[in-house]
Amino acid sequence: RADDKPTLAFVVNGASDFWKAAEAGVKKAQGELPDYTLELKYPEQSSVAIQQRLMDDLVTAGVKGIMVSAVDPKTSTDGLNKIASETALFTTDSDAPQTKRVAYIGSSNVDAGKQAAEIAKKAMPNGGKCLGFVGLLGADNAKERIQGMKDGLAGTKIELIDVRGDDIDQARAKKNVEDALVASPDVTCMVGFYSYNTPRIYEALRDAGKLGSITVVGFDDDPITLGGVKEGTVAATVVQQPFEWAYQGMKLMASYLKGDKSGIPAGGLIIIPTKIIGKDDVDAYAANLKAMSGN
Amino acid sequence: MNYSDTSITASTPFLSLENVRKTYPGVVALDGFSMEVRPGEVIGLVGENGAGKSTLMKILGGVTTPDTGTVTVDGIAHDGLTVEASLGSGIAFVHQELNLFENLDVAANIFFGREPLRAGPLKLVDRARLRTMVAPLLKRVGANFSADTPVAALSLAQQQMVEIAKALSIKARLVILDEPTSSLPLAETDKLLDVIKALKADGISVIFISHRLHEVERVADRVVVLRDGMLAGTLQKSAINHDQMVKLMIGRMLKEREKASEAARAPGAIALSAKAVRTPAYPGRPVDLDVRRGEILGLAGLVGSGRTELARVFFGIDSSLGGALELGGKPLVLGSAADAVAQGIFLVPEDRKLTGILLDLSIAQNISLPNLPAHARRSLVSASAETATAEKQKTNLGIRAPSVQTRTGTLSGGNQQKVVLGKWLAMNPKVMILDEPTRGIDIGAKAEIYGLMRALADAGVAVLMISSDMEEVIGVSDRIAVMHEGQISGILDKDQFSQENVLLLAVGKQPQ
Amino acid sequence: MSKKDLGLLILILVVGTIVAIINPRFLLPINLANTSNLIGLFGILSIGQAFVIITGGIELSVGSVVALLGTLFIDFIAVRDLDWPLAFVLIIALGAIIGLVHGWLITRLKLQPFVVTLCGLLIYRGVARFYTADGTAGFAFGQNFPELEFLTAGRSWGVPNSFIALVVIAIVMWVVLHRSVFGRYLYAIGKNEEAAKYSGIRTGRVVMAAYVICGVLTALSAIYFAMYTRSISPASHGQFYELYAIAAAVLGGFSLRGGEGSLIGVILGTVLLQELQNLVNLLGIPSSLNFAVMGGVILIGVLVDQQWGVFRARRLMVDAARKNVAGAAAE
Amino acid sequence: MSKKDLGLLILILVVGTIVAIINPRFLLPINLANTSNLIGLFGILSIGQAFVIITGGIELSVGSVVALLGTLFIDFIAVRDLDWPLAFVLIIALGAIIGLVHGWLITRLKLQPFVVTLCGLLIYRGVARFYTADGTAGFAFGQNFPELEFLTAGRSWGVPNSFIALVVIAIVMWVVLHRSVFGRYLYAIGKNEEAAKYSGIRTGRVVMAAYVICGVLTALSAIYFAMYTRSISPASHGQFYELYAIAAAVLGGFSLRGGEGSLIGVILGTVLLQELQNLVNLLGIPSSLNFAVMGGVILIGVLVDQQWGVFRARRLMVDAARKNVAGAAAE
Ligand SMILES: Nc1ncnc2c1ncn2[C@@H]1O[C@H](COP(=O)(O)OP(=O)(O)OP(=O)(O)O)[C@@H](O)[C@H]1O
Ligand SMILES: Nc1ncnc2c1ncn2[C@@H]1O[C@H](COP(=O)(O)OP(=O)(O)OP(=O)(O)O)[C@@H](O)[C@H]1O
Ligand SMILES: [Mg+2]
Ligand SMILES: [Mg+2]
Repeated sequence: RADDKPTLAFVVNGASDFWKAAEAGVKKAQGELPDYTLELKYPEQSSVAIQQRLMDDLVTAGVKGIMVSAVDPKTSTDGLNKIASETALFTTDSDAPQTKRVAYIGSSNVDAGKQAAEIAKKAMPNGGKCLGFVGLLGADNAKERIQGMKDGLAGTKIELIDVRGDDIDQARAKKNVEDALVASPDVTCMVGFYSYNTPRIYEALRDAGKLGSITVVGFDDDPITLGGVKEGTVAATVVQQPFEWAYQGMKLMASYLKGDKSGIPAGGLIIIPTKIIGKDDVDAYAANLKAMSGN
Repeated sequence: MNYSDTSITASTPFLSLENVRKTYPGVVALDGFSMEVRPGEVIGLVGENGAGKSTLMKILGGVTTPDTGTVTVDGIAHDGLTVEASLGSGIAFVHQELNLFENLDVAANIFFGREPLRAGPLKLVDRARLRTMVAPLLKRVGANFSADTPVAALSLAQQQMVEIAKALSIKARLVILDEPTSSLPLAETDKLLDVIKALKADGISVIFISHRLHEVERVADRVVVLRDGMLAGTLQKSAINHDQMVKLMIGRMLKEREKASEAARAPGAIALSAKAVRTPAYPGRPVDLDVRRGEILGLAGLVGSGRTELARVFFGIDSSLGGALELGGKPLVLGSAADAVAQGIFLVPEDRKLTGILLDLSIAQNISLPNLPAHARRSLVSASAETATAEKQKTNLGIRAPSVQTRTGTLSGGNQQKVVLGKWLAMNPKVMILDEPTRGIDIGAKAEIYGLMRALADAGVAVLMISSDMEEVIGVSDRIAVMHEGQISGILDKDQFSQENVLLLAVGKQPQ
Repeated sequence: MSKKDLGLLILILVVGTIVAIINPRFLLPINLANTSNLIGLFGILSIGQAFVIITGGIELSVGSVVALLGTLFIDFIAVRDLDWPLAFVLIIALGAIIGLVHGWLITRLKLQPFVVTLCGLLIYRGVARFYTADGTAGFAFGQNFPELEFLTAGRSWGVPNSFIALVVIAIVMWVVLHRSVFGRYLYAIGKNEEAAKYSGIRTGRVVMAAYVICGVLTALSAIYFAMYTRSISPASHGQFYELYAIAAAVLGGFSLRGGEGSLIGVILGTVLLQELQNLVNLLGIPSSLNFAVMGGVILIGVLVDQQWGVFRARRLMVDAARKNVAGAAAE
Repeated sequence: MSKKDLGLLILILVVGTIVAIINPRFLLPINLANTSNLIGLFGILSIGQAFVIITGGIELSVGSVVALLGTLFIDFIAVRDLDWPLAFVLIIALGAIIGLVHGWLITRLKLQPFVVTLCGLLIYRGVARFYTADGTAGFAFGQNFPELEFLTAGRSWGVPNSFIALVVIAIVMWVVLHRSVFGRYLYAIGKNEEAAKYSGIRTGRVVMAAYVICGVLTALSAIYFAMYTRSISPASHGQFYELYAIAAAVLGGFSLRGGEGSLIGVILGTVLLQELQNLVNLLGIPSSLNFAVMGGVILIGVLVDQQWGVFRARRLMVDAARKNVAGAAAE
């Protein structure tokens, strides 16, 4: 390679717009870390084998540090340890506490689920029936969000009756909402657990003329979701801060490699809290988002 | 068991069929048919197209089972044979349609299913032994190719030799040959007939199906004639002659064939002309040939002399590697068969099943296919126009089928050939090329086809007839061009016609 | 309508009746409209596939083409501010070009359809992902194209316009496939390309035309899909849609060996597949079983059809034999 | 080694050399070991596929089978505490049964291989997802199986044992395919099944055996994949692996029409595909282009092979022409 600067890689778990903000964070960190080459890597498929191979190859290519959003952290202990033995390994998005990773920086999906419950409770003081929609029912982040929400709703008159999966096929995601409207006419609230689920809910409700009459709880910050929040048709959305994960994470990794371990707390857990974005905060949030990606 | 032990009793039939009946939807292929085959006997089996010959043989080969009736082999009665049972009792079968594996070599094909094995559980092929086993067989059929040639590289006739070698390789007690000579030229045919005689001498029985009655006359001990799926009669050795066979086959005497040596016709203008055309098979050997309007030009030659290749160039399937074509004096450039058809140049190909017709389409659909726009209004096909055209051809050619909506795949070989002819006759040919037009066609239909060719010529069409049947070439042509290794070695006019002359040219010598 | 198509129709009605009995909401106009919208989208795709399958070919790249062209369409109108009719024409033209290239590789360079379109499957999705840098193509909030949205996602008299589009296309294509000279050529080539060539048909051109038709219809459905989801992540959009299309054709009686199948069949195949998807949601079957249900029904459908064919052929033979025996006895 | 295989080998070496020049770390033992591990995994899968393709069939369900059997294997040993050798035998037996069922449906009930295995693709993954309730099958922390791990993911003298397994299997399968009667029958059936039947071959059994071999090898590779990832989400595990396997076979000179191809070819095809994947990561090409690169190389490879064949045939002809003309002049 022409430049012999050490490389730090941010490996995501699959192609999604969600990671665009992280890309911006990596970019900002790069501006402040001229001694390093920073890159963000998408595996070509969301699968353990492919992500593992990508990381193996990065190690081969001489990458000094990897921050990874592991596809399946719980069961990839050995694979991740193999990487950790050869580079500085950080986790993000979902943690793998049993591995030899240096630190985790990200949010807590359980907490995010609980925040979604808060939104629902506030929007439906008299209770109601919620239906969830998600890409991969089996994925950890989905399970944790769903669990968090159920925990948060425990003891209230609000109930999450079912969650439908769509295998990340957006046409199916939308049809799932349409079918749900037919199959369960008594539903009063819908939750989009993945970033694209909320906009599909929004559109299906709009097509059915039910915008406003059904409470929509969102996750993440798809432009349609934010628009809905602003319009008042989406109650609120729970956003994570991948920009911060990437920005802070890359800087942390750089200083760690330079020998400065002061930024790492005892358990290695650095939680960047999720936020509820309601009608009042949405403009500021959107402006901030634009400013971040606009540079 | 010692298969060559025929001493038990020469008269005990090796095989007998009793009251065999086989029907297909709409057709009775065989009806109450009985016959016997004794060891060391050569039976000629003749009959018109669709008489049921192939069906009968398929029953013996275990490929189909009869509806009723019994097949008795070695005194054991079967309701129907399986392929294994048939092979196991020593019946070897050369199918009318070739059945070789073109991705395997000649040796593998000949011993396919009966490979010599090395010791061990893996069943590995003993390739050295295989080669030594194949060599004498190839010699016996007079093959001019080696045992490790891939079959894909062989001509149709050569493939037929492989089929025969295969039948010989089975330690057979009965060899069935279903039209083995249909694409074999003279010299090879002679070899085959010698092979049959040798088999007989070894005490092996042969059933020999052919539409070339003189061949049957030469080798058969007994002739069995089929008509409409029934036994029309049996001729013992002494009674076998051409006219008797014909009479039994079609139920009447054939009228004397139009004498070939009528007054020579005045040659017409040159229709199709090849000037130094080079075919892909023989790129180094330019061909010059003129076909005139109103004549039947016979094209003779030995196996693999390049006649089919030349026809393919004339029909635009292969492109010429040099030289030029002219049609009616004007340059002719053919990019595809469609161009040739548009110019009125038609080809009846030698391989019917693969290129001649679409077995899954009906007779009517096959006949209209090359001229579909004429059977359509505003690009929409008119079924009634199609049927009308097809009905006309069916009557003209005497195609035997329940109706013109019948699937062509269910027709007998000869009737399929008539459908191929029909599709071109329904249009207006300028040049008609026929590659082995009577291959597998019965004697009655043959005469009709000759008549059709003559009628075409009389109507001003230039007819080019490729044929390996010497009688046919001499009997039908107005002129004969002979090919030798890709080149025209000579052209004979009517007064020079003789078997010797054709043969001399075919091996590259000049006639005296 | 052939017997095969009729059987499929009966199957669709039986399944529908059962679902309606279990959950009467199946018959709500809104549900029928939603489902027929998707039938429209997938139907257009499947008809395109059917034209290729009839020639004995296959088009594995349609899912990726739906992703690539959908991405481009949204990008053209949402980001690059092209007039939507212009973008529409461009996308259709791109679809035609893709079909042309596939047809050219297959007929002129003699590559196998499976190989060519497998490479297409890999390449087009890659290009789409590269184009968006693995992001999402979508509309901004409030970005509206009223006429376009009416044509693609709107309804007329309660019927989704996409379904009406399918009906129109199906009628035109039915005539092309079953009544026109071109259609006959397609069947002939599917049965035996060599023999078709020897009959003077320009088989290369006809096959190429089939791929172009497939490309154009795929492009059209790509636009419909894009306007339905209104947002596309190229990494997953349209994944496996080639299998849906092939499955619809196979269910509808098409043989992958070519030369068999009817237009009504492929439409009915699409209807059945979408009915199954609808049923999974309406009956509350776990979503993970969605594909398994689909696979099971296709298998059973094909099996029954096949066994029925065998049975009928056998009966015909027996009948013929009986008749002939009777005839012989009478003589 | 045939000319075709030699060409592929040269291509592999040229690509390797170029990559090594750009990034010398390509030749690091650890990289070669990682890549040859994956070559082992995919190679076993591809050999299985090759046996089916040679008969003119296709096996589209291998990706789903890898998911289902992998899930079951991990479940058996990690959750149900079966002895791993027992689980191993069970999984291989299941693979054989799946192959047998496919072969039976194809040869006895005369369904098309594409249809049967497409349904398999849909069904097996669905079953796997249902089995884990759309969750993940994986080992608990600290759960270890030393011998099993050594055999599947370990190394001997620096060479991954999976690669060694591939070499052993390849040698055995080479003998079976190219030297045994069974192999010869496979080729014959692929070219002309009817004729093989007329020659007294029980074609049904032979074809069925091919599917069983494919099933067994797929099961074996499913175990290897499971032990490589040590965690399986059935929704995505092994997705598209059938395409990898088919692509390897096609690159290796197999024709999907059957009857063509060599064992060395399919192995080289696998090597090339894995080399490409490695290259994309090592040269820092965006991963979104990974599939596009793969598709592009397959297309170019097949094209060059095809055009090379045409060119050679033409040159042979011209040579012949020249020789003949010279001969004629000399006469
Ligand atoms: N598979 C089939 N389905 C329907 N009808 C068939 C089938 N095979 C043969 N036939 C019919 O059975 C009859 C006998 O055919 P067969 O092939 O035995 O005739 P053949 O004597 O061999 O004729 P040729 O001399 O033309 O080869 C014909 O009428 C033919 O159409
Ligand atoms: N597919 C092929 N590949 C290689 N060589 C071939 C092929 N087909 C034919 N040939 C060769 O081309 C030459 C000409 O064959 P062609 O079939 O044109 O001869 P023909 O005179 O028509 O003989 P036939 O009596 O077989 O019809 C022969 O030497 C033959 O071996
Ligand atoms: Mg016959
Ligand atoms: Mg010939």
